Amino acid sequence: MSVQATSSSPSERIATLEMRGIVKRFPGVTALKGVDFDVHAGEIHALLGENGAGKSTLMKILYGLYQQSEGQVLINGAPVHIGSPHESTKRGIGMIHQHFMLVPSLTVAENVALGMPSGRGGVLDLKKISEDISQLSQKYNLRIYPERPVWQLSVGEQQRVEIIRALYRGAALLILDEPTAVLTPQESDDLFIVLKQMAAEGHSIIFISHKLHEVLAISDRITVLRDGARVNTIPAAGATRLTLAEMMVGRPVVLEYELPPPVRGEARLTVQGVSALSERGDMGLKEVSFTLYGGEIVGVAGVSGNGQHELAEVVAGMRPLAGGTIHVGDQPAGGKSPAALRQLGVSYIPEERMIDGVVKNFTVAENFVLKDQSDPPYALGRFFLRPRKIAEACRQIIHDYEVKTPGTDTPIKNLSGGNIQKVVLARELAQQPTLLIAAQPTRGVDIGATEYIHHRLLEERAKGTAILLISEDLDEVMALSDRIIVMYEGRAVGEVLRRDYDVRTIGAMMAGAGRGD
Amino acid sequence: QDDVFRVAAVAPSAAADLAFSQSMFDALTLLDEELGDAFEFTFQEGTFIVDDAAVAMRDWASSGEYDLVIGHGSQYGAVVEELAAEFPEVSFAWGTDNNTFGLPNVFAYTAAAEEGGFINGALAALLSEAGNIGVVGPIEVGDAKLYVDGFVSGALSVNPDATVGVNYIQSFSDVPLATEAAEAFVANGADVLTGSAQMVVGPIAVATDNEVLWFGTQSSQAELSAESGVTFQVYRWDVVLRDIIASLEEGVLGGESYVLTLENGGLEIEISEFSGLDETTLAEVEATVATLTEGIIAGDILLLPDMVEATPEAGS
Amino acid sequence: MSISPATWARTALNRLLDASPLVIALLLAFMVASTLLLALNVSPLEGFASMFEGAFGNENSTAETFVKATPMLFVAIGICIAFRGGMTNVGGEGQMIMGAVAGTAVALAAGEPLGWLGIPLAIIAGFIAGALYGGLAGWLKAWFNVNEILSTIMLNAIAVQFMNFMLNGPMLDPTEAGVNQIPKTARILETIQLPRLSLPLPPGVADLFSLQNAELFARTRLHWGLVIAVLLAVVAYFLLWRTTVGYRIRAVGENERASRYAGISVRGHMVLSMMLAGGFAGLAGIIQVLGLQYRLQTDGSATGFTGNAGFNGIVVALFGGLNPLGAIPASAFFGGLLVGAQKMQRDLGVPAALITSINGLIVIFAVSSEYFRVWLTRRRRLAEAEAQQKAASASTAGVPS
Amino acid sequence: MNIFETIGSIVTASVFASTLRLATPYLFAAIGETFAQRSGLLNLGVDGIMLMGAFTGFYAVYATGSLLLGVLTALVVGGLMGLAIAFISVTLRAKQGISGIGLYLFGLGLSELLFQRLIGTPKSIERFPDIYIPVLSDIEFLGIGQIFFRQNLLVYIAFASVPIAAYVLRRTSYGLKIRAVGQNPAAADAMDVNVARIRYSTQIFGGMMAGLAGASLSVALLGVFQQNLTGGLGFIAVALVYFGRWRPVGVMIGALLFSFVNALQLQVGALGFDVPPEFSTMAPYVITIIALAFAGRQTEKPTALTVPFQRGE
Ligand SMILES: Nc1ncnc2c1ncn2[C@@H]1O[C@H](COP(=O)(O)OP(=O)(O)OP(=O)(O)O)[C@@H](O)[C@H]1O
Ligand SMILES: Nc1ncnc2c1ncn2[C@@H]1O[C@H](COP(=O)(O)OP(=O)(O)OP(=O)(O)O)[C@@H](O)[C@H]1O
Ligand SMILES: [Mg+2]
Ligand SMILES: [Mg+2]
Repeated sequence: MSVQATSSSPSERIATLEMRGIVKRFPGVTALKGVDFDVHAGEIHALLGENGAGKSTLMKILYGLYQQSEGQVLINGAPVHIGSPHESTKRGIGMIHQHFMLVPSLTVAENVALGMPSGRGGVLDLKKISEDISQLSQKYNLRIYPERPVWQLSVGEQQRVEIIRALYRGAALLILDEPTAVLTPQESDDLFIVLKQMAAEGHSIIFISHKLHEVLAISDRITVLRDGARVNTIPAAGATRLTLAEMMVGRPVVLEYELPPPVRGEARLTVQGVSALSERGDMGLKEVSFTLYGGEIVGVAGVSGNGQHELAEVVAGMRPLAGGTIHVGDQPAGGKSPAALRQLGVSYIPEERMIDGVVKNFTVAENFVLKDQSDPPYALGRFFLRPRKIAEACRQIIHDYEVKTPGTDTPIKNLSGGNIQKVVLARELAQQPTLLIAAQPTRGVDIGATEYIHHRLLEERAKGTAILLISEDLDEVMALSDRIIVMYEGRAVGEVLRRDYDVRTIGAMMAGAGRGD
Repeated sequence: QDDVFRVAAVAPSAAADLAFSQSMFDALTLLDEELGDAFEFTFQEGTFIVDDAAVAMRDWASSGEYDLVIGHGSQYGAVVEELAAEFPEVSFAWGTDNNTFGLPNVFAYTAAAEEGGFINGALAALLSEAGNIGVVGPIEVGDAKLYVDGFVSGALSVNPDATVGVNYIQSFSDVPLATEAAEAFVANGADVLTGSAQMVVGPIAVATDNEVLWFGTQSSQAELSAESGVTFQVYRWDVVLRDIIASLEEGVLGGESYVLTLENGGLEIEISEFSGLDETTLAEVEATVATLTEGIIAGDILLLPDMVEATPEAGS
Repeated sequence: MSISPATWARTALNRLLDASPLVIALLLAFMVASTLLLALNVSPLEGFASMFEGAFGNENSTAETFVKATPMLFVAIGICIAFRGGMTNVGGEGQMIMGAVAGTAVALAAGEPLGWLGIPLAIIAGFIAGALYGGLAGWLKAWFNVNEILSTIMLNAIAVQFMNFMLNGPMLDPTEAGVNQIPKTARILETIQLPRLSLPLPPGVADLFSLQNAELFARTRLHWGLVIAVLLAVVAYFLLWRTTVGYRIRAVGENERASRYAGISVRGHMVLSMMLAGGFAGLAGIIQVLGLQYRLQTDGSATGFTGNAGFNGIVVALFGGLNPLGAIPASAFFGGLLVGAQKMQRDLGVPAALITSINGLIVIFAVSSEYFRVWLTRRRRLAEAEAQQKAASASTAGVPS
Repeated sequence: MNIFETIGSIVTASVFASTLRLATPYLFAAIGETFAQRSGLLNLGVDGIMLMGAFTGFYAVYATGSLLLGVLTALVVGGLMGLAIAFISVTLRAKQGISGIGLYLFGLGLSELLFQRLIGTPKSIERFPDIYIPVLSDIEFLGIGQIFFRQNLLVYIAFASVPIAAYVLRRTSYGLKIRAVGQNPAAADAMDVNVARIRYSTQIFGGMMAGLAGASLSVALLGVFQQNLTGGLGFIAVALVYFGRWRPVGVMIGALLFSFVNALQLQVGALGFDVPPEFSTMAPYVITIIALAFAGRQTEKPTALTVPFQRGE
């Protein structure tokens, strides 16, 4: 549905779109080395590739955010110049970005209204927009409250806003850069229904994802990029996860894990009736209780915004405790600062790595010692830094964890998300934790790196570390955990043992069906 | 050396500030006009940063080109003290102060601002119908304080029951604040205003607008204050400068301290030619100025009784 | 690995290219200034010659440039630290004043018996007072969320009145009581004054440059404050990049949440960075008294004492790239600009106002030139990327894919 | 005199009237700066623009006798300076704090230079007359008539601009764009908002308002010009934007509070109470800080403030 009045149907506006020989150079890097790509009306075309392969860059060129250094874009056979999002929007191209393009202090409705001509001269007609949003959200089953400010929304909810906004703008061609990274299986399925519906209506869809089964499930064709160049474009029918993964990485990849039976140690984390406030001020986490033992991985599953985020933060000392008790080992740990928890052997991989996990303008080495820069051997007498020792240790982890970086003194923001995550993981594991809280450890990370991170987590488990794995990726949770706690509306609504794992029952519990069990 | 007498001076505010700096600039200009080729002067204005004045004066002193280096502002005292010791062959003058630091090459000059202050105050009390007078001062020091103290004393000598409000606004330059200070006086019933320092341009406008009387000091503000201006105490530094030049020609480089007074003609009471007063009142003003001047010169008048040290009580 | 001459030459050329926009910007600023000068019937050539003469033309003017630079450098060091800690310290003026008031009080109280010991005591007092005053703004920010730009602007005004009160009352020079002169303290004892600074020259050099004295800067106001400031700039650099405290300050400044997550006390380090900033400004204040003015005096305004150093220090710090070491040349440049401008006024009768506005132009043009520097660097790196890619594709051209 | 009478004699209607007058230049400058900051631009050069506005406005009135022309001149000059700083901050992406200080020095110097060359010595002009609003200005009750309805035109305009500014920011699509550009310019850009154009517009507006603030001093309130007439008032205006937490009404409250304490201390001075003048002079600053320390914490700080925007790369 398009709220904006468009005279022609989507398939007339963009029947075919072609990108020819696209080269994009950044200072110091060539991100795209002559890529050909095309999509036509009614098609869902997936774009695959490891982190840094150039997927986002290619799409940003299409959306007018970047200008290609060489190459051509053709719409319906005619070369076009797309100098800005304004021009792409005019031509009917919409994009949902990998990093959300929302203004946190504005409401959902205001975010949607932004940049749209207003019906009443210069004055905003938010009421009408809210109504339209409600209509859209009902039609596509994307639950959202138009009056909520965006900063109060969970990541998943923000994603919904992005989707709704693109729908509202009535794009003929929709680019989705990793739209499902933060969605539950059900939510993803719902989205796929929307996308298929749109394709049937004559829209063109370009879909980027690291989740191979999704790609296989919904796309018509698949293009794989590696290192800035196109490897191939193939029809989805007939492709398999393994062949795709191999095309992307350039070598065979393991996608499923054997979990040896857990060697249960002592209780490492005891959470009793814990509650906490969420950003928007309501009780986001309600009286959750569970115990986590050494040598096991407990997964926390749930639709984004159902309290997992609050749970991770409250246990990690990043959020005030509103009720209940927390013990780490036999030490009371509720309301303790992150520094005090560190003394108790707690490590934390935060969900928002760029906000909580690293200081983006610091170098890789500096980020590596974010927690223990004042301890030996990195400091002399707790006061003088020893840069050489730090660099040495950092080089070691770069080697051990296969971090792709020009050096230890590169600003960490210049690394891809997957590599940043490896640095965070290395830092946390270097603490030799007895309890590890891992929140969304592989969000937006490519297959190669995901595989690596999973491996590391399993190694920790084998060492006897207790791991709380919080993830919105149900596949991941099921692949790694010994038990799964399912969260719904801030409560732990059920616990499922590994032998009882079943996507549909867990999915149903995540959607609220587990209530009152 | 040639016969040209060269003077260099620093002053804190603009040469045309209608107040302190202008009084020196006018004096130098007057001498320049009088002495023609035999006199030259350099004037660095706006040097409210004392260190900048120090640089300037050191530059002049070390160049050896100037017969006299003037630091026109009491904040420059420390600089003069140091430089004069370092450059004994150069003559310095500074004010307003009477301290020559015991150095043979320093002249000090000041103004007995309380004299004109007393006259202005007496006139103010005489002309105020409400017996309510407002004074806007900068900070409570130097010739501003002397002027204000003299003014209060003069006013009370004429009308002991008068309300004389004094507000030091803690700034020489904050025109908006000075303006509101004046407005506050008017709002509280004052029908005569006075003030000192360059920010008085604000209060003057208030006086004009509210048709209350204005008395000024340091320079003539007759044109600016138009009909509201009555009398102005004008500093005639040329009187001091003439004396200093004479000393220098005799080879005396300093050690003397000068005071501008009504007696030596360094202070003049100018009656505004634009004042809107009727003829009888104007005549009365002229007469009062004459008698008081005479009295002060004769030493018959106690200018600053101790009691004015404290701010007078509010009209309760 | 040794560096080939070609690489070296290219690096040197690149450095030059990087500097060129700044040079061009300054030239542009001077061109605009020339137009203004011409409008006032002053020959621009003569004007700028006089300006340079006033800044670095001789021993004395060079010394004055450094004298002017010293307090700005102190303040700028503090500004660098605060900025790195995520705090915008516009309170240099007030902190300077507080440092000067406290330090002078100690210097006066120390008096005869303590001898030269009064110097370190006064300096420490100045640092502490400045630090407390800066820390106050930090505390208001950390615990009450009061924006530090706002609070420091307000605290400046408060400090001025506090100084006026002290100098009119408790600290008034006893010999001045009742004399009604400008508010000032007594002169500090000679034993407590920072010595003047001069450099002995090797024999013959003085003659070569026809200097008056065998010691450079002998008859000038240059004092040891400059040396202290430069040393402390190095110390501050070391503190920021080589110590754990500096690391934590920078981490808090860059990312509060990540710092909290890493166990760093965010509030504590906010206050600490403001305390250090205030402390350095306090040093600027007390050093002005001990090294230059020998007494604290004011005309009732902040500038009357600080000479705007608390404010100019911000510009110096930003010009120095928010790096204490960069602040050293930046302070000399600005010192020269300010001192040279005064000379132009004296020699050519150029109004002080014109000079103020020219200084403004120079600041504007110089910061704007950063754009062209970034542009140049970017273009160069793009060219490199292109060359690399071409080379890579050439080498794989023969291989069938 | 009992305590109530004392308070009554101090807190008079004229104090409130004076409060409104004192607040006027702050309001103009701070409302303009609020727009600029909301879009992500910090202009520390407000005081420089105010000085140029004050002088040029004054000069236009002095030369032509037309008050309207004075105000228009100040608006144009302020707008041009806003344009200049926008070019520097938006197009050249220069460091904003420092370029603002440059602009301040430029305005400070140039206004004084022009004053010296064109006028020379302080002169006064006919200033904006107080407008007595019929009927309302006669209200005796609590001095309401005197306080609110006997002010000059610019005072009325300044206070009227507050709700208008609030409305524009909150309820119009232009305001929405401003807020978006100041919070997340990349998002705004992706949504087809021209970040540069919005920032230029707010900065030009900010400049015009600063120019008007200057004119409100020289043409409306004081009727004179002098070098550095504003005495750093523009910096306080910038501080008030932070005080008001980027909301026009908050800014107004800050301006009123600051001006009220100032008016009060002048009144205390006028009545001759024995308070050390240093302490009464520092009062407005102390109270502003304390008020903010105890004010609510919710803030809409534009997160992109001082961060230049460059698409993508
Ligand atoms: N703004 C930029 N400046 C410099 N280099 C960049 C920039 N953006 C991207 N690159 C370079 O382009 C390459 C491709 O990046 P891109 O974001 O397109 O990867 P991607 O395929 O989207 O990866 P991911 O799976 O992580 O999203 C990166 O390796 C990086 O080196
Ligand atoms: N300013 C920059 N300079 C150099 N490279 C950059 C810059 N900004 C981004 N990049 C590069 O762009 C690539 C993609 O950046 P982006 O922020 O999209 O990473 P990401 O999507 O979080 O990575 P991942 O998909 O692994 O999570 C990264 O590989 C990074 O190297
Ligand atoms: Mg990407
Ligand atoms: Mg990614």
